[in-house]
Amino acid sequence: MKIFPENVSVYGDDIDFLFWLITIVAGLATLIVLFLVIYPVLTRKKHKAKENIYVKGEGFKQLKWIYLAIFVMAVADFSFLIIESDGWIKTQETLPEKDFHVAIVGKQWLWEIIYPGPDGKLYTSDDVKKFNTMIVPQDAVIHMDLTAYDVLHSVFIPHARFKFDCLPGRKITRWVEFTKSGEYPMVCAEMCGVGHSRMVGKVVVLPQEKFEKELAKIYKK
Amino acid sequence: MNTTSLSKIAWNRIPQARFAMWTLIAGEFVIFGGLIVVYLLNRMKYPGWGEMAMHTNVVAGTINTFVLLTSSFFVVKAHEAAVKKNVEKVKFWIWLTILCALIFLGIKAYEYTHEIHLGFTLSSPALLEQGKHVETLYWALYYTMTGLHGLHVVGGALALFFVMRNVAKTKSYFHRIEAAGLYWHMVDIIWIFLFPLIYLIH
Amino acid sequence: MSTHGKPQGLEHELWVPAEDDYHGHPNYLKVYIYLLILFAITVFASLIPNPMIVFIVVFSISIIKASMVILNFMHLKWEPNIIWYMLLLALIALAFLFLGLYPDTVPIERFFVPNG
Amino acid sequence: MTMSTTHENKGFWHRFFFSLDHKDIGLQYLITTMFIAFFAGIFAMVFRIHLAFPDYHIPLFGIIDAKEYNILVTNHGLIMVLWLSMGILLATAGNYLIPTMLGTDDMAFPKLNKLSYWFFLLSVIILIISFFLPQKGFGGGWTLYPPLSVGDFGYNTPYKTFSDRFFSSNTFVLLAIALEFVALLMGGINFMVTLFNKRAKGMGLLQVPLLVWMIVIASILFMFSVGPLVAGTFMLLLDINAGTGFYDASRGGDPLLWEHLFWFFGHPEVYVILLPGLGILAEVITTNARKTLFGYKFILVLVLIATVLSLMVWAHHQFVAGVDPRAATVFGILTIIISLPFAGVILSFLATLWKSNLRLTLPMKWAMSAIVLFTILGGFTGLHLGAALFDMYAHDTSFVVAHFHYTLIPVVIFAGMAGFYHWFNKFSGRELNQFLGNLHFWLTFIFFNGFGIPLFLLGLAGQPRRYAGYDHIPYLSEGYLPLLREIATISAVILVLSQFIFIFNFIWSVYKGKKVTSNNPWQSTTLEWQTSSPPPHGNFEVYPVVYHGPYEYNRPGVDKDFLPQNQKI
Repeated sequence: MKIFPENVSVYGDDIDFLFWLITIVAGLATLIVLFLVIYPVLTRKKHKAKENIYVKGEGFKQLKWIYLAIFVMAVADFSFLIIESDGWIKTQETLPEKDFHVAIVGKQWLWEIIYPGPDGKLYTSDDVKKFNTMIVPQDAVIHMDLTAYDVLHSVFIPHARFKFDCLPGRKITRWVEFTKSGEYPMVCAEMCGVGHSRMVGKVVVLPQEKFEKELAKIYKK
Repeated sequence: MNTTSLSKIAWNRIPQARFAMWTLIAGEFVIFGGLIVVYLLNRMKYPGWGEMAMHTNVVAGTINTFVLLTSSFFVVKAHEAAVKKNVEKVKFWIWLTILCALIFLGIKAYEYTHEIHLGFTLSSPALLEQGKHVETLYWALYYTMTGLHGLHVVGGALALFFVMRNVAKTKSYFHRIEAAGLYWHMVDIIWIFLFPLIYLIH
Repeated sequence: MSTHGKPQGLEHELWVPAEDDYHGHPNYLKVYIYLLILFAITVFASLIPNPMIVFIVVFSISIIKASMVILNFMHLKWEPNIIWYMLLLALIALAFLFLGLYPDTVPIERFFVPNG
Repeated sequence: MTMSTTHENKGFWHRFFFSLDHKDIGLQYLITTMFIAFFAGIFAMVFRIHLAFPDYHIPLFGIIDAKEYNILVTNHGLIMVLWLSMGILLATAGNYLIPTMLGTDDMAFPKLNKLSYWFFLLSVIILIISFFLPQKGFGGGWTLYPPLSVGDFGYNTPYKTFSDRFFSSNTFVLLAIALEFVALLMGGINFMVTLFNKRAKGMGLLQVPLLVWMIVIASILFMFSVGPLVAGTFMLLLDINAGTGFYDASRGGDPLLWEHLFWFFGHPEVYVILLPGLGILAEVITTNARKTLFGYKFILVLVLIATVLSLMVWAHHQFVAGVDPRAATVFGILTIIISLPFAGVILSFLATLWKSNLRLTLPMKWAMSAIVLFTILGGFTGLHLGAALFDMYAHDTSFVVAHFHYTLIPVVIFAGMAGFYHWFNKFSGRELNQFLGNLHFWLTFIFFNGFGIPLFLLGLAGQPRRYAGYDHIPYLSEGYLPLLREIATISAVILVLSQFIFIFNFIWSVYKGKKVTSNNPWQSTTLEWQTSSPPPHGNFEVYPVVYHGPYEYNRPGVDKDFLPQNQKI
């Protein structure tokens, strides 16, 4: 049975990999913890009262095992951090050369998609606004300007492993690149009122030439 | 009798009332500090606020600062008298302090009426009509900070009054003068920061 | 009869210290005069045209004044470490708050979708 | 030296409303908290049922709509986090146990203590009133993010008149929260002063039971983290009632400011809840393991480090909320670092269990399962979410919900229950029914996991939080996901219902349970066990004098396997 929805974005695999990596390492730690809890329970009868060691756990000599465990954990944690950091930088801190630019504006309770219009520039008079359905080209870097009119929203495209909040009053640009054409849900992940659970749009990923046709159709109207 | 405990005692021999008051003061610092941090950041973000700051009444603010500084001095004199268990002196200095508090509140009230008259209120719709959206936030913060501080002035003055009355009646509990005084100094310190931030930087 | 607050006759047993224990007293008048001088400097400094300089001068003087009040009028000089630690923790918390809020407040310019 | 232990004549009102005795106030907190938490549990049951069986007609509630759903979820979160957790672990445990464990007669400021309870009660009353206002309760999410929480949270339409604004659920919920903060601040000051000024004769600061330290540190941490949020709450109240624009972007405000102020409190809040839980675990584990606590000073140092660190990790709740990604990296690093001290604390507890002839009593079962669940499913999934890249996917999905339920329930319910079953016969003078206790434990343990683990899987499948139903979303209503939701729901319902066993056991044992034969049934060393159960007014006939640290079990050269703190060798 599949855990994640099918991945259709270029950086989706990094995220799935990160999850499995952490899960496996944590799983090993889990076994140790379980052993440390269950073994004393099983052997509790063996230790007569007086056999107990009276250790206060002071000084490096008695604490060395704990220090070791913390050190190992620190190493593991920071390796996770290093592994994830380049993915984080790729997805959040850098913007690759854009092929298509679109604005997603959250609004109670629908997604307003603003296409740049024939002049290819956003926020000009010839912009075209559509609701809830965003068509984008396949294998192309798409820049998304995220903002909102009224309250906080959050664009969540599970299949693309993409999520980011839309805040009123500020424009946040993030990018995504789809590797597979098809229809994918785009839901709201930030509490935005009564219609929150109905705020479901979709992303339609089309091959380049088909996308051109569709876009032309949108602009004609 | 083991020695570790005895050695530990020395450093926490501190009267309960004073200790509690210090803890409270630390908490209050964080509350006002939060407001001041918000103010500073927005001040850096919006240079337009300088123009708004010019509308505040610097003279009144200056007088108020002087009044509060003086009142702090009076309170410590009261504490000095309290250590000597001199009830009359305690009453004298505390009354002076409360007088300062009243003067402070009076001047503040005058300022408020003046500014409200100019159309600067919590939500200042007048500015909104002029299209000065960001500037309304300055006045919102101004009233929030000074208002909250004003409430603390009232609270401090009341505390001083009741403590003094109690001391005068019972001729004991002198340590409470210092505790209430600590709170009053905190009010003063907060104003020491509010005054330049709100009035002086244009 | 209930025995709330400090139990009678048990102060030395329960390590409840005497309430009006004496700590040193500075010369309050001197401190007060220093405060007034600093205050005057503050007011005159605010006449400098450049707001940035004004801010730096005025704010640093405020810190000096506040610390003078705390140390002398509030007798922090004579208080045990625990109170220093508490105030320090408060300052640390505020410093973190400032640093954490800075990148999300100051550099951000406001944006609204035109004809939205 | 002896002291007069004349009991006040305690009628109901005197005992449960006006009493100044810290034990009574502790019980008042316990009862008030259980009362309000009862409703929160019912809420959880209702909205879980609605999620799995949308057209099932729930008794008393009927078929709830989206707005009611939001209200139920919001208030469940608010009550559980702000009222239940802190009410049990800080207020109840602190009030009842700190003076008894320190071997003194009462708090430093009994009247302040009483006042703090009254504020707490007032906050609860105001919260309840908020359900009977036009909005029928606040439903903007327990994090109260503006702008949604400023206007009518359902539709973000501003209120018309002032009375609309003031007598709205938004205002009342915020007032309730503010009052509760005030109450706990008073309590915290009291705990602090009591610890430093009212210890028994001879008790050094490093001979204080760990629970007391933990509660005091938690109170101080609470005080320093909550300050900015108090200011923020004040500003939000003004936004609602006075038309200011602190969180209104069009007025130069910033919604993100509230998120920062909220989580600047909200993350330390997790540790405010966690530390007393760890303290209870320390007491229960050492007592039942018959071993001295491994690394008392070590744990204290780690906790102090974590306390300072916890003030600088809050933004990991906002990785994808619009904070600067570079800042997010820094916060991620700090988040990873802060997980280390707590790993050290848990390991010290496990080292205490090691090679012990532990007694598998009922409190011990709760305590050990608390450690296991908290570490494995709460802590390790924290590593997933601490990695900002994965958090981009998992944030605001059921994965997060499962994660924080696995951090909070082990600490609040499991550790709390460990403490409750541990100290019940001390504060009631009677014994709990063991069979019902075990039944309660096993049902809670099994069905808590039956509720939590499906939520992890649902979250990984990309199920967002706070949705009033998923059946209209194709990718969430296919495959095994509906089944998982049903399992989670049924488990949650049984989990809530099994708490009724506990309530019944509590009430029944208080009146009908058999009287305790010994004052120290667990053969524990700390001072609260060295007096009668329940302790008299003033706690001790003869004030104890302390000679040892708190956990002297199986000390060499002592014939008994435990050495009370107030007993010379």
